[in-house]
Amino acid sequence: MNELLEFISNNLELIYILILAIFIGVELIKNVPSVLHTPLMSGANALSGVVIVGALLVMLQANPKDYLSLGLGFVAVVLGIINVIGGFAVTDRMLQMFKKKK
Amino acid sequence: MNELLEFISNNLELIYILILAIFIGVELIKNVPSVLHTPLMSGANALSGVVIVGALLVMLQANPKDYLSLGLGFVAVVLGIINVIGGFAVTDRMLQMFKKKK
Amino acid sequence: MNITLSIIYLIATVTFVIGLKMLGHPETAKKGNLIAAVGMILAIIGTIFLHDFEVASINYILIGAALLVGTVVGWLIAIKVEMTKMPELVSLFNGFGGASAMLIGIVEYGNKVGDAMQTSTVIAAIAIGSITFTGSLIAWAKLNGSMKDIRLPKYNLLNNIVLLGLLAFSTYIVMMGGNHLFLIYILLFASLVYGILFVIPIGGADMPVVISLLNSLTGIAAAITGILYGNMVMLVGGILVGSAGLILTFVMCDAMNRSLSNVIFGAFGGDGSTEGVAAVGKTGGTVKKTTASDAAIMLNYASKVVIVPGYGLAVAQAQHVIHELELLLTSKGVDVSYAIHPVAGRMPGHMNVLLAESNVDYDKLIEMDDINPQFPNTDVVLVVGANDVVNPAAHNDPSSPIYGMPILDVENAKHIIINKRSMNVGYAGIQNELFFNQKTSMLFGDAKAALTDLVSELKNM
Amino acid sequence: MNITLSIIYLIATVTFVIGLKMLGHPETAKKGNLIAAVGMILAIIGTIFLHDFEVASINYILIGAALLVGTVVGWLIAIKVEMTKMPELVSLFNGFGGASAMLIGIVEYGNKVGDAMQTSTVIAAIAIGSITFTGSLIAWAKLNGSMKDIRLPKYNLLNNIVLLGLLAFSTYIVMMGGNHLFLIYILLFASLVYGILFVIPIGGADMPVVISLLNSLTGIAAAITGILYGNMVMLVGGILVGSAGLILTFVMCDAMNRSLSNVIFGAFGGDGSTEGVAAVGKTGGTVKKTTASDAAIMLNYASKVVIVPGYGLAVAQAQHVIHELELLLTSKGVDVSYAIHPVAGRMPGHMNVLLAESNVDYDKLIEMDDINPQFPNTDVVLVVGANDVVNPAAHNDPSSPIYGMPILDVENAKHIIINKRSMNVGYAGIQNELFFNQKTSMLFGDAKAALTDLVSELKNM
Amino acid sequence: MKIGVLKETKVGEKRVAISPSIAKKLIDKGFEVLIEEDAGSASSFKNSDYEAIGASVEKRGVVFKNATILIKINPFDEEDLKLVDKGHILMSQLYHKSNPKLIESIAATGATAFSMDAMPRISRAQDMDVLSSQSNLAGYKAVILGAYEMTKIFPLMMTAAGTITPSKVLIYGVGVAGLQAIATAKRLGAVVMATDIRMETKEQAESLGAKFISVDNTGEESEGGYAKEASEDYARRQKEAVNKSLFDADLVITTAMIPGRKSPVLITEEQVKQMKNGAVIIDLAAAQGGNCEISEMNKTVTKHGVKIIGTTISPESVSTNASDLYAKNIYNFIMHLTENNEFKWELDEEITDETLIVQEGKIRKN
Amino acid sequence: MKIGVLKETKVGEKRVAISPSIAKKLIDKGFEVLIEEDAGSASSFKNSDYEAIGASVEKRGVVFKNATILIKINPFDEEDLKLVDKGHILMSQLYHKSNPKLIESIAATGATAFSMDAMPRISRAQDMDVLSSQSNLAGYKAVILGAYEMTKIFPLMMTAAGTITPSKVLIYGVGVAGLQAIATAKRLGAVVMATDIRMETKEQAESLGAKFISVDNTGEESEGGYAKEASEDYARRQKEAVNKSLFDADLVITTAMIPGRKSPVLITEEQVKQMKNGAVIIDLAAAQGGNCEISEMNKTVTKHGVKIIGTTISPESVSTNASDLYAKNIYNFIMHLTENNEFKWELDEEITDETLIVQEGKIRKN
Ligand SMILES: NC(=O)c1ccc[n+]([C@@H]2O[C@H](COP(=O)([O-])OP(=O)(O)OC[C@H]3O[C@@H](n4cnc5c(N)ncnc54)[C@H](OP(=O)(O)O)[C@@H]3O)[C@@H](O)[C@H]2O)c1
Ligand SMILES: NC(=O)c1ccc[n+]([C@@H]2O[C@H](COP(=O)([O-])OP(=O)(O)OC[C@H]3O[C@@H](n4cnc5c(N)ncnc54)[C@H](OP(=O)(O)O)[C@@H]3O)[C@@H](O)[C@H]2O)c1
Ligand SMILES: NC(=O)c1ccc[n+]([C@@H]2O[C@H](COP(=O)([O-])OP(=O)(O)OC[C@H]3O[C@@H](n4cnc5c(N)ncnc54)[C@H](O)[C@@H]3O)[C@@H](O)[C@H]2O)c1
Ligand SMILES: NC(=O)c1ccc[n+]([C@@H]2O[C@H](COP(=O)([O-])OP(=O)(O)OC[C@H]3O[C@@H](n4cnc5c(N)ncnc54)[C@H](O)[C@@H]3O)[C@@H](O)[C@H]2O)c1
Repeated sequence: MNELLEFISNNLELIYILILAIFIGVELIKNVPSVLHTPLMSGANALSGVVIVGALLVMLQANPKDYLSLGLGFVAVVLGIINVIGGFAVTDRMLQMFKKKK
Repeated sequence: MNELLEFISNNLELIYILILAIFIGVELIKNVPSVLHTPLMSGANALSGVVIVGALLVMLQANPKDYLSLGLGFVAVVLGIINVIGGFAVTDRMLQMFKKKK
Repeated sequence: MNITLSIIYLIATVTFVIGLKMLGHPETAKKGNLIAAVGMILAIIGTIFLHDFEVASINYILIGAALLVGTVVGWLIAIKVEMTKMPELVSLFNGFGGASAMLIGIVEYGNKVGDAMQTSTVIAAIAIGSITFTGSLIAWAKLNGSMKDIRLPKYNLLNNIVLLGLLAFSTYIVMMGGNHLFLIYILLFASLVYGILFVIPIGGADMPVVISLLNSLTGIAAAITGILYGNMVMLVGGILVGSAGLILTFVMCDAMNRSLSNVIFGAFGGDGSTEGVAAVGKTGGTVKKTTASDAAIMLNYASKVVIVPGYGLAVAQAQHVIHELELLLTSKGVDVSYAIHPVAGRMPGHMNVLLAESNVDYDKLIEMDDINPQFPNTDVVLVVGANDVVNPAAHNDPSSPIYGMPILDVENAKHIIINKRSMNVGYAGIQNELFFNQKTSMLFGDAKAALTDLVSELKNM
Repeated sequence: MNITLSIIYLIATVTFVIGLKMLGHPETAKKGNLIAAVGMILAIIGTIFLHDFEVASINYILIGAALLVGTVVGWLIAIKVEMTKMPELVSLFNGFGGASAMLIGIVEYGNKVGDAMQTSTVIAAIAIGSITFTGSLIAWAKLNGSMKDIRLPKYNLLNNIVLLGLLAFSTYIVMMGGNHLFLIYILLFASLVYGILFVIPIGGADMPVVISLLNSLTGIAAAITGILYGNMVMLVGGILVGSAGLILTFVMCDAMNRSLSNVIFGAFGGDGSTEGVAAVGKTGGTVKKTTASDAAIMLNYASKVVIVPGYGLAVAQAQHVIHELELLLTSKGVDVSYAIHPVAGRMPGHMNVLLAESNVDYDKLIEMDDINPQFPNTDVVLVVGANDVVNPAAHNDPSSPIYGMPILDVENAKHIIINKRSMNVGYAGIQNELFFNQKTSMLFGDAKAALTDLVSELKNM
Repeated sequence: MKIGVLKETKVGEKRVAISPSIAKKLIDKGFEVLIEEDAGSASSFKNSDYEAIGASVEKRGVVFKNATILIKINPFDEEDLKLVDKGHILMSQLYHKSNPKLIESIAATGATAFSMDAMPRISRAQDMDVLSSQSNLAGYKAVILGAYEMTKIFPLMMTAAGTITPSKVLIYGVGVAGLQAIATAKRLGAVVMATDIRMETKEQAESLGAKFISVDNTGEESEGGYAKEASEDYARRQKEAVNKSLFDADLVITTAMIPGRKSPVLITEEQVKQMKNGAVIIDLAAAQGGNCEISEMNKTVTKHGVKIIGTTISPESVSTNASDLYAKNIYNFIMHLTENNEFKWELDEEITDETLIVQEGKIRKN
Repeated sequence: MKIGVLKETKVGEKRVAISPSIAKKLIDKGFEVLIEEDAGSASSFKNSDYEAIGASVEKRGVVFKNATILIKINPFDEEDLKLVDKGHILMSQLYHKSNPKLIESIAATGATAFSMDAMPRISRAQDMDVLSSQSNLAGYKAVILGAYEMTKIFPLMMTAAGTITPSKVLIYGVGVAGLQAIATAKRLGAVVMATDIRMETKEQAESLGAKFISVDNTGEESEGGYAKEASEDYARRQKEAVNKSLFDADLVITTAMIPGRKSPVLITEEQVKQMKNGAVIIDLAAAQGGNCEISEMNKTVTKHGVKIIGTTISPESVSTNASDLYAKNIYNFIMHLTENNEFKWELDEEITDETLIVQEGKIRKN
């Protein structure tokens, strides 16, 4: 408990950011027309690929001899970038159908 | 310029908070029906009375001999609390008209 | 800082966000206001008791006194004021908030000198606080009626010069560094003056927009003082108000079909102001426009609504939509009926044919003689494409060609919403004083389109 | 951290918020996606080049290789996949994101041991990452059709026990402190298993909801790794996805008129599942349900739509709404007509009376013999409350009482949407194979309500 | 004051000038009401209905003798005038412009006479305007009559035994009767077209679902809500514009009138020849010469395969409602002219001025 | 094969069994069509219309002599049968259940006869079902007739001269005719009420905007889409439920029939006495005895202030459409019975079986 309190008081701003981000996420999505649910899900999925930044940090920081870290990092980067690139591309394709008719 | 950059990098989280709060403010208000404009303005006005916290801090931290600070602080607190209490009360009265039918 | 206080501030911030959000919906607005108020009181109490520096008891006593005085005064004013005087009151309160920020800035200037960043923060607090202070007071006086609009040529230019001067001067103070209390007083004075200059030329009808803008500024001032103290609740709360207030300002301009710059600068020089000028009735009244969403709220919260259809309903072929509207309102517990004037439309029974087509229940159609006594306890009358049949000239104006014709006395209802496309006249070719009535709001547009909008607004409520 | 990188992250975060926001409106969605993508790429490039630690060139080469491989693979899959397979692809990608978080957690566990807070962060990343990984794979397989729903008794209980065990075990690891790689592998394994257990029993039709939920979890995993590195873009981006995904999940449940717990737990125990079970046709086909929004999209993006009204339209008194729908589609450039079967309804000319009441243009009503040749180039047929008149048994089944009756050959159209309240039979009392047709989607509900929903969905597009 | 209600004597007329409900209102206002025996029976009002509300049912002679105000729908005729004397105030439709002889006869009796059809077309006179109230019903009934006479049905019907195409109805003259005819035909599912010399009727016709056939009418004007006589040039242009619809029509209803003049001929025999076999024309203007060359008043002529019905009897045929409305108009008119049961009219007031044709034997208008 | 179309001889009948457009379709299929002179003239089909599409217009004797198939609408009568011989195939409505004598006469000629009114009520026979196609028009025209005969108008109308309340229309029997009557009356703005012994008609009536008066019908049943005779108990319950509406009605249309039997009496004279003065009853079941005690076939009886019209003439009065639909039914029937212009019927097929009453002089059904 104490540790938690300490963590909070050390990371107060982080917590504000957290809470505010949650509010924004909620506000942004709340009134979305249901036709957009799937593309939105897909877009959000691509965004969650931001985890790639972590994977990159793993690889950047890894000792070149630490094959395990490098290997796992490699896989993490591959998977992460697939998530990002594939995610945005698929979303884009889904949204083709919202092209206006002439 | 440098000072600004430094300030930013020192207060990065603050800036995130700032930006996120701006987004939230915008999102919250964007689609408000226009009958609510006045009460909303009034409510927001009450909220801006949060400046009272600063006024209280002035008074709390003031040297009891520092009559100027105490005096100005006193006025600031009075004005601030009028803003807060009056603001919320007036808003509440305005909102009377949205009472649900039985 | 005290961890409990941090958490209290956090909670207060959350209540602000939630409260503001709830204020945006008619059903939750009241509760939202309350929630934000609770958060605010928490923050105030927390600030007083949960700090970690020593405080002399005299300070406490003074704080107590200040709070007591302010609370009583604020409460009394808020409770006593007439409903119609509320907007100006908001402006007054807002000015007080600004003044508070200004005072804090003045006090803190001494403590923060040296650090350029902190100095600029203090200066911003003082400048913005002062501008909102005097600006709000002027707005209050204008709404009050105790001050008239003043329009001078080249005002625009003058004003901008003052503003630029203010900015330059502030930068200068920051650059200089060191303690220059005298300069600060000059800045203070200039800001107070600018606040006055800024609001004076703006038209009375535009005041709500200005108040909202000033309100947003107060929020920013609060946020700035928040930065000064590294105080999160002030920062986030202030920014929230700042951004929400700014957006609200734009939204309000939008609802009035004007741009913000038009509101602020349009007033100058006397040229750009025509578009906002409403038609003026014989008795000197002006026309009040309304929007679908406002009209929808009025209807939604009414107990009894009477619809008055006229020839325009037939022209627009809006019979199906009006029936939909009727059903929707009925399903929301509103008592809805149609008032059928004997000569509405262009042939005997025109409205009957029309409404029968959309299957409106015959029982809902009430004859003129039966409905007229019901208007005094009707909350809202919705007039759709009718004109002559609700023209009070038939009662009041012996020179009018319709003088002596019985009409639907919609004037007796509490609110009147009139939908037509323009201020054009009807069959009899005469203007209608009803449109200029205090109780009347005009919902301009083709009946079918306007009613469709109304229906979708209502569905969202 | 490098100040430029900080600012890049800040910008990326802003693009995420803006992108997500724009994704919420049909007109801006495409652009929003692009904006977010640009931000993401900025963040990636920034991360690689703007750090402040030394990196061996081998690492750079590996990073380049990994990015290249992943980009090519991701791009190709995304471009090649059939339109109908997209949702499962999203699930697959999501699984990859989860796996990435999991791997990062595993690598970092070693570095972060000791600090309880950090350990718990790592553990959370591993657990959540793994669950989303396997969960998404299962969802993918199910949508793929390569895995059937499995329903076991007491599954619910079992599942919850595993979850609780997982939580307890995680707490235990954190409490213990120190480096226990072995325990981490157990945790990893258990999480992977739980991901499988979690998704396996959920019905195929509910998969989109589950994917959205898993997506939200991936976001949270990303945020947690963000905390680990004190990396703002990961933190805010992840949280955004987490909260947006969660809300989206609820919204989707709402649109299906179900609660989340009903989706997740409803499937267990084999009792609450009847509602989801579709009727099975003679030929063994199953009924495909659709929602108003999906139907609306189909209609909106069709070039030619034929409406087939039947007795149900009259029962529901939905003539006005169907006319509104027709006008709306026409205004969107769709070519709409009505196919009138000679015995639709319960009296000769029943549909004519009905549609004349709502002022449908006579020219839009096409006789059976004239419309039948048009079905092959009709994109969507919307059957409203008709049954016998579109029953192919009239052609195919000599034992049927309607054998030999001419029908509307809607089967020849590209898509068929059928609105009725249930799987009940029509006048002739016989089941209709059309409902089980591959091309058919059933839009269940009272015609008036269903069409009203359709209209409002269409209006939002 | 005593009000006498006479039984209509015109052939085919079924209406009565005062219905029981209005008689009651008059009595409530303090008037005495005398009804000629059986005056209401063709409008389904029995003598007993009148007695029940306090009116007295009397023989013809008694009514003339006792009543001051005498009320009819159709013009007073020579038979009536024999019993009229100086003290009487007559109210009925007189068509004074086309009936100068009748007006002179009335003047000769020394009585006072109001003509209901001279009511000015102003907003506040609308509730006394019998032309409006009766034309309205005429428009409705003309369509019913047409539907009855036709060998086709109105609506589109797609049935197992084939599709019946909707009937095409063409309306000439979009006045009160024309508008109601449009509405009624449209309700029954016909495809309705309409034309009028006054361009402002386009919007009105369309507001009831008709297609309007516009004829460029530069040079033609209307006055006081009524149409003026059209030029020959206009007539030609009109034929060109309308012919296509006319030759395709299943039912044609003509209502074009110009007050106090012969109605314009809008359909010549030449045009009738080209119309569809089995078509029906209902000429509501027949009494004033007719809009169709062939039509004869109160006759059904079949020529060139077209049935042409000349009639004004339409309002009579819905006599119950028609009587009710006429009675209400009269009631409002009496209320307008009286104060506390006594006449108190101002000759410079428009309504009184326009309708008062003969004042105590003096002819005021012709 | 030669098809002969006879002119109807029944009084008041205006229809013709084959219209020009259908004659053309038959000719296109390879049949020859002979039309008796002037057969179509009352339905606005001229002889020249038939000739134009390739049919030959002949004198009566020639038609009988040359044609194999003879088509009529009304039953063949003694006059016709004199000219019929062994080789003829007759098609018309025969009402064989109520006409055993006629059937015997036909059998005596040795001819073959199909009865159109014996068509089974199954989905695939709908396009040959003349009862449906004609009842449908009857329902429409009954309302038009009612509107024509009434002294009131149908719709609610709020006018300067007062408000006209909507007419109340009550429909007995919600079969094909009843439904169309509901739809038509509703279109015209009446307040419509309806009742039927078959409970499934409630939803149908309501789908057209009528209020349904439910009578608890436990114990009553229907078969093959038709109603069975009702019990006395039901009749009593029905009266109780409906009386209030009946006594308030301005127009009553009765369509209740039970195939092959006398129609049930639904409105007694006692009830008529309590009806509104001026009300109208249209009894479409009059031919089978009538649903109203007072009604007489093809007569208008006015009794107790109520006008009671006994008629089946309604479809005839829209003869153009009625002929078209009848013709289409016959066409579909002939198509059903023939293959490459030759008869090829299977006696175990339901439609053929049910409609083939006399086969080469042998009576199959009665
Ligand atoms: N009932 C009868 O028998 C009869 C016969 C002849 C004359 N009149 C006369 O007609 C008048 C009837 O009165 P009323 O109040 O029904 O009509 P009105 O006085 O003619 O007014 C109709 C109003 O509807 C508006 N309008 C027209 N089209 C519209 C549309 N598409 N959407 C929205 N509004 C539309 C017009 O204003 P905007 O142009 O600004 O939209 C107009 O001012 C009376 O003066 C009566 O005496 C009646
Ligand atoms: N036209 C004529 O003259 C006539 C006369 C007599 C009989 N018929 C017969 O009637 C049939 C007509 O075919 P049809 O396709 O029009 O009708 P149908 O085959 O009777 O089917 C109507 C369908 O509408 C659905 N429905 C009922 N109420 C509804 C509501 N409120 N909202 C949505 N759907 C509703 C019903 O399914 P749910 O219950 O699942 O909603 C039903 O399956 C034919 O068999 C024809 O032979 C026609
Ligand atoms: N405001 C009022 O008090 C009031 C009351 C009643 C009627 N009105 C108005 O008065 C007008 C006349 O009504 P009415 O029905 O008694 O008119 P009407 O009976 O005199 O004529 C019927 C119609 O025929 C048209 N017509 C005349 N000559 C024509 C020609 N050559 N070709 C085509 N059309 C021709 C007229 O324009 C008119 O619309 C209407 O517009 C009506 O709305 C006003
Ligand atoms: N599917 C098909 O092929 C087809 C074709 C035509 C008609 N039909 C159906 O057959 C049914 C009968 O049609 P119809 O119009 O020829 O019937 P009908 O003319 O024999 O009778 C008319 C109506 O009177 C009702 N009736 C009988 N006795 C009554 C009583 N005592 N009180 C009240 N009502 C009574 C009947 O129920 C029927 O609805 C209808 O439901 C119709 O839809 C089906």
